[in-house]
Amino acid sequence: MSMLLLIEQLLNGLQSGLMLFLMAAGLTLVFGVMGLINLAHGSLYMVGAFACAGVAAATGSFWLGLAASIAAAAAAGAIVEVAVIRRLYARDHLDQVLATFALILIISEGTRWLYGSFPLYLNVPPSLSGSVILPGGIQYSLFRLAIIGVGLLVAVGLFLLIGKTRIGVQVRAGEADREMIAALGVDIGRLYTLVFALGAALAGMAGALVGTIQSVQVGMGEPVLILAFVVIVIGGIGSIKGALIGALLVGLTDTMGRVLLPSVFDLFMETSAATSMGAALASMAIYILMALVLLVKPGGLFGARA
Amino acid sequence: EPVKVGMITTLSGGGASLGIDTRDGFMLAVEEAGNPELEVVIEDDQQKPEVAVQLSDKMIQSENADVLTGIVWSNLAMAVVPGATRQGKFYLSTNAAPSQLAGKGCHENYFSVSYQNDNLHEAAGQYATDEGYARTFIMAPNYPAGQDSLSGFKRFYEGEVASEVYTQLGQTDYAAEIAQIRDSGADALFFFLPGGMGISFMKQWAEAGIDMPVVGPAFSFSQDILPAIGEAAVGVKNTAQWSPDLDNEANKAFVAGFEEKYDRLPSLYAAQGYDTARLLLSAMETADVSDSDAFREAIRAAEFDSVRGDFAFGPNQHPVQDIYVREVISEDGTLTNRIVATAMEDRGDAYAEECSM
Amino acid sequence: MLLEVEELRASYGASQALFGVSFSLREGQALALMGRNGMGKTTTIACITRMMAANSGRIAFAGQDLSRLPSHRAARLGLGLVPEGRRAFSGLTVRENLLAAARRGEWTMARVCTLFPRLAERAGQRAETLSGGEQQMLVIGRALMTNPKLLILDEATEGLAPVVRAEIWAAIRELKARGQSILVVDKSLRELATVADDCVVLERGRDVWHGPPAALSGALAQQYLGV
Amino acid sequence: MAEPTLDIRGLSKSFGALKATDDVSLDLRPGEIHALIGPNGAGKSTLIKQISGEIAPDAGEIRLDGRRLSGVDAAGRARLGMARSFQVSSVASEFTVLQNVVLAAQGASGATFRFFRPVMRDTALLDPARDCIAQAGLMGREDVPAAALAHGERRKLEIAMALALRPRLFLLDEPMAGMGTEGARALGDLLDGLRHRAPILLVEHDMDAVFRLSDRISVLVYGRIIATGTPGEIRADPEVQRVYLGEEA
Amino acid sequence: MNRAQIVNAALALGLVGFGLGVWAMGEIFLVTLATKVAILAIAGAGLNLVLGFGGLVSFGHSAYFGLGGYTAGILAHHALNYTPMFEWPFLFEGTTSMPVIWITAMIVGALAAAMIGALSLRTAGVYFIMITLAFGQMIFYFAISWPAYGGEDGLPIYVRNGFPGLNTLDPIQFFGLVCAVLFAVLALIAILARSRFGLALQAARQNRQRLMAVGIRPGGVLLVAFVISGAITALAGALYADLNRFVSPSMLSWHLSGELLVFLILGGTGRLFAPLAGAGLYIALEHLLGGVSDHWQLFFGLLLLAVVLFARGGVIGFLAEGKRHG
Ligand SMILES: Nc1ncnc2c1ncn2[C@@H]1O[C@H](COP(=O)(O)OP(=O)(O)OP(=O)(O)O)[C@@H](O)[C@H]1O
Ligand SMILES: Nc1ncnc2c1ncn2[C@@H]1O[C@H](COP(=O)(O)OP(=O)(O)OP(=O)(O)O)[C@@H](O)[C@H]1O
Ligand SMILES: CC(C)C[C@H](N)C(=O)O
Ligand SMILES: [Mg+2]
Ligand SMILES: [Mg+2]
Repeated sequence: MSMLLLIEQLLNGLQSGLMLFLMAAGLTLVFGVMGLINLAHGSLYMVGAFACAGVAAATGSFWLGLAASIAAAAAAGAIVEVAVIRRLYARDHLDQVLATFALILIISEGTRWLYGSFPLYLNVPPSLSGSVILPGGIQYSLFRLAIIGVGLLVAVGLFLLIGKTRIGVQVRAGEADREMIAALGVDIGRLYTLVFALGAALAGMAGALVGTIQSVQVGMGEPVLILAFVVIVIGGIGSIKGALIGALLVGLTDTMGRVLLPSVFDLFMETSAATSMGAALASMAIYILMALVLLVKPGGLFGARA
Repeated sequence: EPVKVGMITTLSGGGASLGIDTRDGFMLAVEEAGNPELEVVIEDDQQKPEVAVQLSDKMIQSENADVLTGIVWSNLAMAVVPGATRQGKFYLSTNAAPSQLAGKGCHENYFSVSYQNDNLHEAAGQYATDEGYARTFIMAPNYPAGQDSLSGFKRFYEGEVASEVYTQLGQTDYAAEIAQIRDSGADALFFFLPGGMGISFMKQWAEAGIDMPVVGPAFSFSQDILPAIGEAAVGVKNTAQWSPDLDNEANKAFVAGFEEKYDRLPSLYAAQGYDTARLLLSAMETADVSDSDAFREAIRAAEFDSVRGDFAFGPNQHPVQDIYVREVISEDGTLTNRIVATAMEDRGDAYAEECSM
Repeated sequence: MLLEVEELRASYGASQALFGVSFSLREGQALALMGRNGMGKTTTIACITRMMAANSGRIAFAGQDLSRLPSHRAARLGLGLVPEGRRAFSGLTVRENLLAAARRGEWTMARVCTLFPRLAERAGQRAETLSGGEQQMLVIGRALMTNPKLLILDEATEGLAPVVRAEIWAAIRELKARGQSILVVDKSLRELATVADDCVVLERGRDVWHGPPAALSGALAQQYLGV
Repeated sequence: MAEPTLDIRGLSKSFGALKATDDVSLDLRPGEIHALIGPNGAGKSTLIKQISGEIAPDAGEIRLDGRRLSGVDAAGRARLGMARSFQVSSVASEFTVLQNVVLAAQGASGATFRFFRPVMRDTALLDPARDCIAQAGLMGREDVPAAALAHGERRKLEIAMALALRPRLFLLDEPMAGMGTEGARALGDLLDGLRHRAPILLVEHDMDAVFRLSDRISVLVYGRIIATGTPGEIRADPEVQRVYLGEEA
Repeated sequence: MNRAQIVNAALALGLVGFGLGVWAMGEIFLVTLATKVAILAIAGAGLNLVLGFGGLVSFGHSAYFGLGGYTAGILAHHALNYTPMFEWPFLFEGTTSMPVIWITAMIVGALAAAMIGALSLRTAGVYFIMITLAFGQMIFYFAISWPAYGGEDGLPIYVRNGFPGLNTLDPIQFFGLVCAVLFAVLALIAILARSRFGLALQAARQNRQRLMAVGIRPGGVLLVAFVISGAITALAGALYADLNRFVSPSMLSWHLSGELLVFLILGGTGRLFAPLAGAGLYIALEHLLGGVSDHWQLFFGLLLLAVVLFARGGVIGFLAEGKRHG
């Protein structure tokens, strides 16, 4: 493999990692910081993608669509939090699993009712379409570069919000002892609604961005949800830095595994078998990575607690 | 005596659009015929093999269905068909036609009305040879149908395979593969990525701006997903045994009827569903379902006007038919397919010899 | 009256813990809530801070009826709680624990740190790794950061070294002297006598005795507290 | 002098830059109550945790009846006869009082992998468990779930569980905290009699109890032992008065 | 009998009575459906041992279910196709005998659980959930891409395996057999839960530190429970393979692990009969709603949501306690 191709693949891994980060960041906020297992996070991602597709189709503007995706997902998040999630903080994690599983069914089937079963589409906005030539002569998609940028910005923003601001501190205090922080006069209920909506907005934005490169369809959220869980567990639950590092690790492992493993097997096997063996192992790669990380560091790379 | 049909197809989840088209095509023919003797029960298999098996039990045990049909996916068909045919039921495939059921596992009560799974890939291989592509990059998901597709392509492709890549089933980001294709120095690309995978790939492919001819089986360019791929699909060649512009009376009536009833263009799956229903109706004209042998003969005779023109069954009860090359075009803003060439004529399949029927 | 509690009844599921508790507390007063283990002191406090819903009875604070308010609203009226069992926010540093509770007023982080210099030393350490006594200082500081009208201390000196306990009692006395209203639960009669203006003794979920600490000695103390 | 039951030599443990235990040597002899006092954060609980095996020391050694304990985990040490109570009550909160104590008795019996006989009908466990509950002053509360106990009662449950372990020695981390004067006194009486069954290492801030019960007292400050002696000696030690006792001396 | 016991008895009788009733009415498909409920309840019971009693949320129990299924599928495949499975050290041609298949499946499940458990138990809480998921996914992807036994297409068993003295092809006989296994498994778990081992297991859920301090290593207790759990779930997998006469990687997918969890929560985690109540309700709703509307999943979701929000402690908790509790 040429050096140039290798670098391009590394960029691809980086980009897919940052895309995962957008999803994982919201999840780690809700899961790690608020202590809630939200399986419906993938549905909020889907809501964002559909809102973007719907508005972009109606207005012809991708940017309006993107704004709509953030607004719609945040609104959906806030509604879900007030109507359902709020009653679950004090409950067992398992009740949260069941309730948010129910939400997946409701949101997915509701979306299908509204939009039908056929996939929708989004086009890359003209200002970001096509590729640029990077230093060293690598040709790379502008839109994917933009995703890398957005991902990094969100990472910094969240890190500051949660780690450095008083709101962030109060939210984390709420995770440790919700009853106590309320007894100190903090309206933890409203705060949680806001954080939940923020997490949802990030998921919605991720959905719109990913929907633009891929496709917008019911059920698109579930595979990403599992990957996002993998990411935050590798990074250590509740840690924004962990989510970022975890996302990059997963993105790179997945991309490089797919690219490199078949050629590795090719060295000592017949080509056809090697490619399918390599591909098989590549699909296991991120789970092997996760298992290894947890065996060495049972609380994830940057986990505060187990 | 009335005939009861149990249709098991995918109506929910990510693959729902295929099942919905299958059902709608089938039901269009049923309604056009208005035959009160034909009763249809439809159930959703959720694209899960175990659900499909349970539904087939239900169709057979509770509904007393005579004929089963509708399954889209090969793995579901493998779970259902052998059991159903052994219990003396007929199975008419509207889509999935895995090689096992065409070769050693063929059965007198099993008919594929669509194709044998490899056919479209073989035709793509043949077309690539005809076009003189010297080095083709070939790619499919890593599962049995994917592996079959690449071997099907290679069976009729005489050029060199630049590289053979298996992707993950359900994968949606193809940046890494696209980089490999760009780097491979191939002069053409063949890929089989059904459903959402194909949409994602084609959009990313168009963004990458690589100038390379693309061939594939019709699955990724069928009417149900063309709008989602968008303009990126225009110009792509794909192989199929049917196309909306096929010039015969039955097809014209079908396309017009479908558009009128459902307000959208029919896809390949709709056409296959329609043909299956019409085949069944034609058999009902000449035989009674309670006489299995006569009914089987009536189906085998295939006395109906297929939307693909000529239609006949080979020895293993899979079609012998022409396979065309279609090109995706944009017609007044609507994307659709148009036939540009015939890749293979009267093609049967590679497994018929293994069938001992 | 700053705080008025009338005929408070409360239960945990099917088992009733309070069977009618009444008392009141004036602005600037220090009131001690006393009783043996399990008599309902903590439960009474939980009802006042609205962490637990009473079955019946009336709680008024600063002229407002608390019985419908959510816990954070009650707290904002000026209740500052040092809960039983400490309950520092684990995962947060000492500084963050204080910051989380902060509300405008004369108690600031700096002032809390002059009261408890140990907290300044440990400012960046996570609360769950503090020693027991350090945690206790932290949660008293945390309650003060809300600048409460009424400071509620539930066993605030449990597990403290004698010197520190003396310091904390000194601090409580100082707060009292400046007019801070205090509701305090503690086991040490001797120390309570130095701050409390009045005592209320609970027995099996009822208030059975009211009076000044000096009067609670000898046979009475033996009867109610076992000392 | 009798061979010490517990013998600690040169124990050290740091958390980052903080020396929580700094070259501590200490022993516990049969029949005695040895109190460990010191300011908050001096490292008393940290020391207990090293003895009980929850955290590993950086250096030094611990011997139980002459046997080195390095490499033995917390469960192993409990089997060897160390019973410990926790500074913050740590019980199985959904279990009843009786179930908690039976669990401890089961731990002492060593046979956990028995799959068929109902444990709550096993008199070999129930009888000693009831006995320990009575000694800890929790009679009549056997069937109350631990979560429904008041704070002080839960402290008593810790004691009952420690008793049920039939230990070689007790490690008690502030057993009287939260117990109330009356309860503390009753517990004191209990411990007083217990010392002859197994010696007690007692961490406690209740000076009345410490001076009343202890045979010896060690004072820990910033991870170091600054004095060991009889209650009279310690009470008179000016340094101990300054850093710990204050006016209580 | 207290209320919980009445509810349990009603559930057991309900299942058997339903099966016999629909059989008498000739509704063979409903017999199959009841059999499915019973099998999923066995799988759920396996999970309940570690989850309800031990507090370990395994999100990878599909691994044992699928391995059990594949054990049945592979053994039968070789026997039916007359292709020996291995010839060394002795010739083994596979088998179609259920008892042999069950024992093999349980051994396979137990071994897998021993390995996965030993590694996973080093983590706790949410990390445990995810590491069990990771192992489940690894096996899933392995099954998909390993062509020998069908890969993604799965492996058909053309004729249901046999049980001495029974005609397993007869739906009601198979149903009876499955019910017998289910009640045997539930009885076993009830006995385990009351034993010394059960006490330690339940203590491990509540407070591992305390268990250590009384001299019992939680790791060993939990691992043994995990192994028993894996064996039970694998047994269910073998039965499921025979029910469908088909195995496929979807038996190994995380969706199945999730469904098992949902059954337990729906039924009432930690209650002996939770898996039966949960699986029964789930399958019944799916079946009934599926017939009403194409968008049945929407209503299904709403119902599930109502159960979590208003019937705390699951269905059994709701029935047995007769009211909401805080
Ligand atoms: N969470 C609970 N569930 C059920 N019962 C409880 C709960 N908490 C306390 N109780 C019961 O309520 C009664 C009063 O308990 P409370 O904690 O108010 O007592 P207390 O006076 O604060 O005792 P202590 O001095 O031990 O702290 C006790 O009998 C106790 O067993
Ligand atoms: N895991 C840890 N990481 C960092 N510092 C720790 C950790 N555990 C304890 N410490 C520190 O070590 C010191 C000793 O703590 P320890 O709990 O042993 O005190 P103690 O003597 O028991 O105090 P108290 O009487 O208040 O309970 C304290 O300053 C504490 O903050
Ligand atoms: C729609 C088709 C691509 C389905 C394919 N024949 C399969 O077996 O899965
Ligand atoms: Mg109390
Ligand atoms: Mg301590």
